[in-house]
Amino acid sequence: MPNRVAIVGIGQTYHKSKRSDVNQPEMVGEAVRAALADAQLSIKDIEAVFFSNMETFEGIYLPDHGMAAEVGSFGKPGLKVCTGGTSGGSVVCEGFFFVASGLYDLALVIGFEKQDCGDTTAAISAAATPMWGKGATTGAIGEFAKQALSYMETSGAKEEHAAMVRLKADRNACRNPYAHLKLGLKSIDDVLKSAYLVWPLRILDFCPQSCGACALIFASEKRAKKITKKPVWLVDVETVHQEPFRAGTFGDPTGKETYTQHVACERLYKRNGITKPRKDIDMAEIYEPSNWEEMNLYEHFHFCGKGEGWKLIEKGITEMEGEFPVNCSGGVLATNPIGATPTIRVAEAALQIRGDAGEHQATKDIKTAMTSALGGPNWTILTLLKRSL
Amino acid sequence: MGKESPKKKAEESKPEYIHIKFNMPRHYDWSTGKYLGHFYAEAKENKKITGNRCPKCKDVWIPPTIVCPKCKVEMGWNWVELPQTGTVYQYTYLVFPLWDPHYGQKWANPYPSAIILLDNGVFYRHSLEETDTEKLKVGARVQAVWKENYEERGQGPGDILYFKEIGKE
Amino acid sequence: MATATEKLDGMDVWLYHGQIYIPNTFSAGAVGSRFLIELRDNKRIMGIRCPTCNRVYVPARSVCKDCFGQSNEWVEVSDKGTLLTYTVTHQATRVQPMEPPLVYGIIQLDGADNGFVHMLGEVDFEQLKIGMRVQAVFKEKREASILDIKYFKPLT
Amino acid sequence: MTERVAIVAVGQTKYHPNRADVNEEELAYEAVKQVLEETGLTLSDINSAVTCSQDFWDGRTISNMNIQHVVGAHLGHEDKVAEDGINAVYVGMSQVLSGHQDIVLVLSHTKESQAEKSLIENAAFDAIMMRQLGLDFLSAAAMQAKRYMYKYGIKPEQCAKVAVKNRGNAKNNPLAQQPMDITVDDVLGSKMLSSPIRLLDAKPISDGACALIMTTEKKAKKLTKKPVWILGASNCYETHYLGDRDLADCEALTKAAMKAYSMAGIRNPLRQIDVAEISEEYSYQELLWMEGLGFCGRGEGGKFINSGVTNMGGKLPVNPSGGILSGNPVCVAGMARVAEAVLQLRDEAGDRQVKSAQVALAHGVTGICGQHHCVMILGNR
Repeated sequence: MPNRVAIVGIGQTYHKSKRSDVNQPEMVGEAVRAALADAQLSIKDIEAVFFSNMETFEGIYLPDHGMAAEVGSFGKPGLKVCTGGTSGGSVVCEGFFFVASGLYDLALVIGFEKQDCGDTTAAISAAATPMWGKGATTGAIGEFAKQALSYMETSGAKEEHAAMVRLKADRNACRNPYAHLKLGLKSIDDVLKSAYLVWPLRILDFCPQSCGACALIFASEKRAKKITKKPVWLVDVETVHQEPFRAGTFGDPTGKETYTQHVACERLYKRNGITKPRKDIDMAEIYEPSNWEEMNLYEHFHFCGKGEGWKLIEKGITEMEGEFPVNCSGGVLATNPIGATPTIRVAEAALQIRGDAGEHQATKDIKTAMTSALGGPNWTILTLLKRSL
Repeated sequence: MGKESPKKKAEESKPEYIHIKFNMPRHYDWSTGKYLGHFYAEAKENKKITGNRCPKCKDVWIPPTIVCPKCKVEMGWNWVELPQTGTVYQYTYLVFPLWDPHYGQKWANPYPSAIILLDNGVFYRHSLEETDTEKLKVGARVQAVWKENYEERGQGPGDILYFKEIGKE
Repeated sequence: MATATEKLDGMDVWLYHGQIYIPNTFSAGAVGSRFLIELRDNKRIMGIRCPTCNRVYVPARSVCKDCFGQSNEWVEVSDKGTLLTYTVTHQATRVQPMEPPLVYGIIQLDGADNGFVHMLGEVDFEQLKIGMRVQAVFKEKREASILDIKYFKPLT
Repeated sequence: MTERVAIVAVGQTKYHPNRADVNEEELAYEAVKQVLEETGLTLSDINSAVTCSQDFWDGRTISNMNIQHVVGAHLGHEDKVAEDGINAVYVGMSQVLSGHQDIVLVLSHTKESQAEKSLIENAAFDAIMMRQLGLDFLSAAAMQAKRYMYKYGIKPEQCAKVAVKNRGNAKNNPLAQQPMDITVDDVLGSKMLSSPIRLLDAKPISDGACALIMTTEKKAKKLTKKPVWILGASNCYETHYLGDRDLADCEALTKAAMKAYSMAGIRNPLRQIDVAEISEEYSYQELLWMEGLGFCGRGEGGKFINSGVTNMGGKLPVNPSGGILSGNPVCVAGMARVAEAVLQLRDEAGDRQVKSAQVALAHGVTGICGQHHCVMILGNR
């Protein structure tokens, strides 16, 4: 029997487009100290440290080595993963496996990205190999533009619906002390006024680039119960990678391909006896790089039927006060330190389950939550969290 | 710091902060390998677009690959010449120039990037000749335009300049 | 940079001579900035004392590696020190600030409990030895970087 | 550990100074194909793939996109570990032990020849306090060598003996890149790179890939007659700023080793371990790592090599394969140590076989002057 794994400490930095007051290791240290304070543990208690970061975004090779003192990994076991946008989810999986295996009882899991060091859009363009079509790339933005276009055509969603997604994200972000973009948007027109980035994607349709870090402390069942009265159980994880779609990266306009989101959530739901996701799960923190993608993901994860994602937002179902809250934190649209982004999803979902999200706590009682990570050519990592086993 | 981290304390007083810059391109000698190399050879020598076919699902992969990602079996050396005409399936274009790490400069490819459904049903990504964004349309019939100078070819997909609308001069 | 492809002899394989070029700007942070500003403005080398273990670390940093404690007790250390180790590098690389042969060293500055990583100059290679006394030479034109110290030279 | 983890197949490419003829996927598949053939598995049988390479060396962001199809990761699980490949094996071990995955394919691959080593290595140094000095792993290692030799009176001849021994052992390894018949004088007469490290004290630029398959005890018995068990493993970080470290020591290695030993029930490593494959990017490191691993006392690395214990036929042959000095690329190097240990324990190491080896140690290192160590103990019983 594998050990059960609980989240017993949660910490993050505030998120911003520039952090000149700290270097990269110091910034990550802030999140680690916050997580230790949350769990009322000392760094000496931590047995192993796992990192997630996309080193080419900052231009720092082996960045985990450079922060051994600042995050307290000096003299401890650990390692770093690097799997693109999903890195922050892969590191949650590593922490999960290492604790579930019994190799460690208390592990620190860290995602971080200090994007003011480099040019992330440029680094994402370097994901295309120049041997195969140089200059044809437009970074992730271009790919999400294509995805938006195809979603618009196939579902009947309008630009107004995308704007509603941003309004929800912004309202939630304004109540989250850690969120990056807090725009105070009032109306759909405020969103539709923003300029096109890559047609049909507007600036406000897309996520920002943030500096920030998120740290989680994972404990085995035995230890967790001694550390906290409110452990959040990390029940299951699922990683699904895929080869790029033939006719798109994040969307398949042909309707013939298999989405990793489908495969991942179907595997996760089946293993955990989830038959009606919107009822069996109380809320979700999903990785939505664009307004359009959020509606799309509602459908992929079977929160609604195909072509109905925009109806959920229109009816307010995924609002903080709604029947099925999604991204009470403000989500990726508000905050996006890439290597930490999926880790923050897990952190925010855990806060909701503990009831510790403060101003951005969902109205309904959250007992079960799902988080998603998105990266690479539409890769997915899901985690399932619960208040009780 | 710790619990106080949301209070942007350190930044309120605005002291002088130092930044250190590094501006050095990293050079690479990437190899096409045998499979993509065959594509390069056919493009340069014969102005042909080639992919390889999976022995199991019979799908054509382009860029060619050593293992069929879907069937997870070896592809073998089964080459297929692809048609050079097709239909614009999707397109997008850059409004703002972006930093291109391979060129090392900020630029916006003037040619819109497109997914083209070749006439045998295989998708191919390339750029379009048409730069007037008003005239771009899904469904346009296009054909490949090659670099005519043999010496300039040898760039793989770059041996095709762009796809232009059929019948347009 | 012009990119080029090159066909390998005797096989249909091409080499693509390319690059990844993304300029980077790294923030020194509050502590690192003050350290560099002291080099630039006052030619002073600053360390920080850990309140728990009482050790002085240079360059100044915000966290003690052993105690995980945070400190703000700034200490000026000497520009003179003792060589702990060194190497004479003969291999030229694009990242070196000077032409090789080039001497790197770790110097324990007087008043510090750890070593300071830098270069050595004005030195006869034969004369180099662990334990020798050296002193920092500052550049005339300083711009708040670790290279504001030109190198360390032997103390005679 | 209640459950045991088995390695059921290993594969390596021949290591080569420049595999311009293949791209990453083709190189990786050369190794993957070997382990599939050996076990009779297909890529569809793989539950989880753990890969290891670095975006910096591959020259591509999210570079696991290069190889995900050759590890069967389409609509499956894949993780890319950004340390030396032995840590990918460690991740695979955790996955199997967790009960969540049962057939794990581990792959590491790098083409060092395609990139600029010093530029990449320089990017690992603290950007504010060290990077501008133009340091790379060679110049930093040279300072470590100098300090180590000074503190303990290690002689250049003793370091050179490592280079002679390992390159000599490489003659028995058909996969080795740089087998050589050399003498201590040849090493000491070779070109000075960064004092005291000379050309023959350093590892060459190398391209290659390594793959293995690991699984549960139950499945292992169906896949092979000769499973090799992971008896213990751990890794450990050193601190970063070079001046903060006593470079003549390697505390992190000792910590990693102690944890691995205690898991494996090893109290006296020299007596209980039959063969060691360790990561010596420079000749002095084999002596220093021997101390860190507890095979000899602090400062006794020089005497230890003089005694002949680590030669083929000695009490503890170290790097029968020829080690990293004989040519292994970054990321692959430590994982190749695991693969070699497995071959030894399966009695399949050919001319480099250590007689009746039952317990083997594999060691991998990542970063500047051994900033991250991983130790793994393997056994065939």
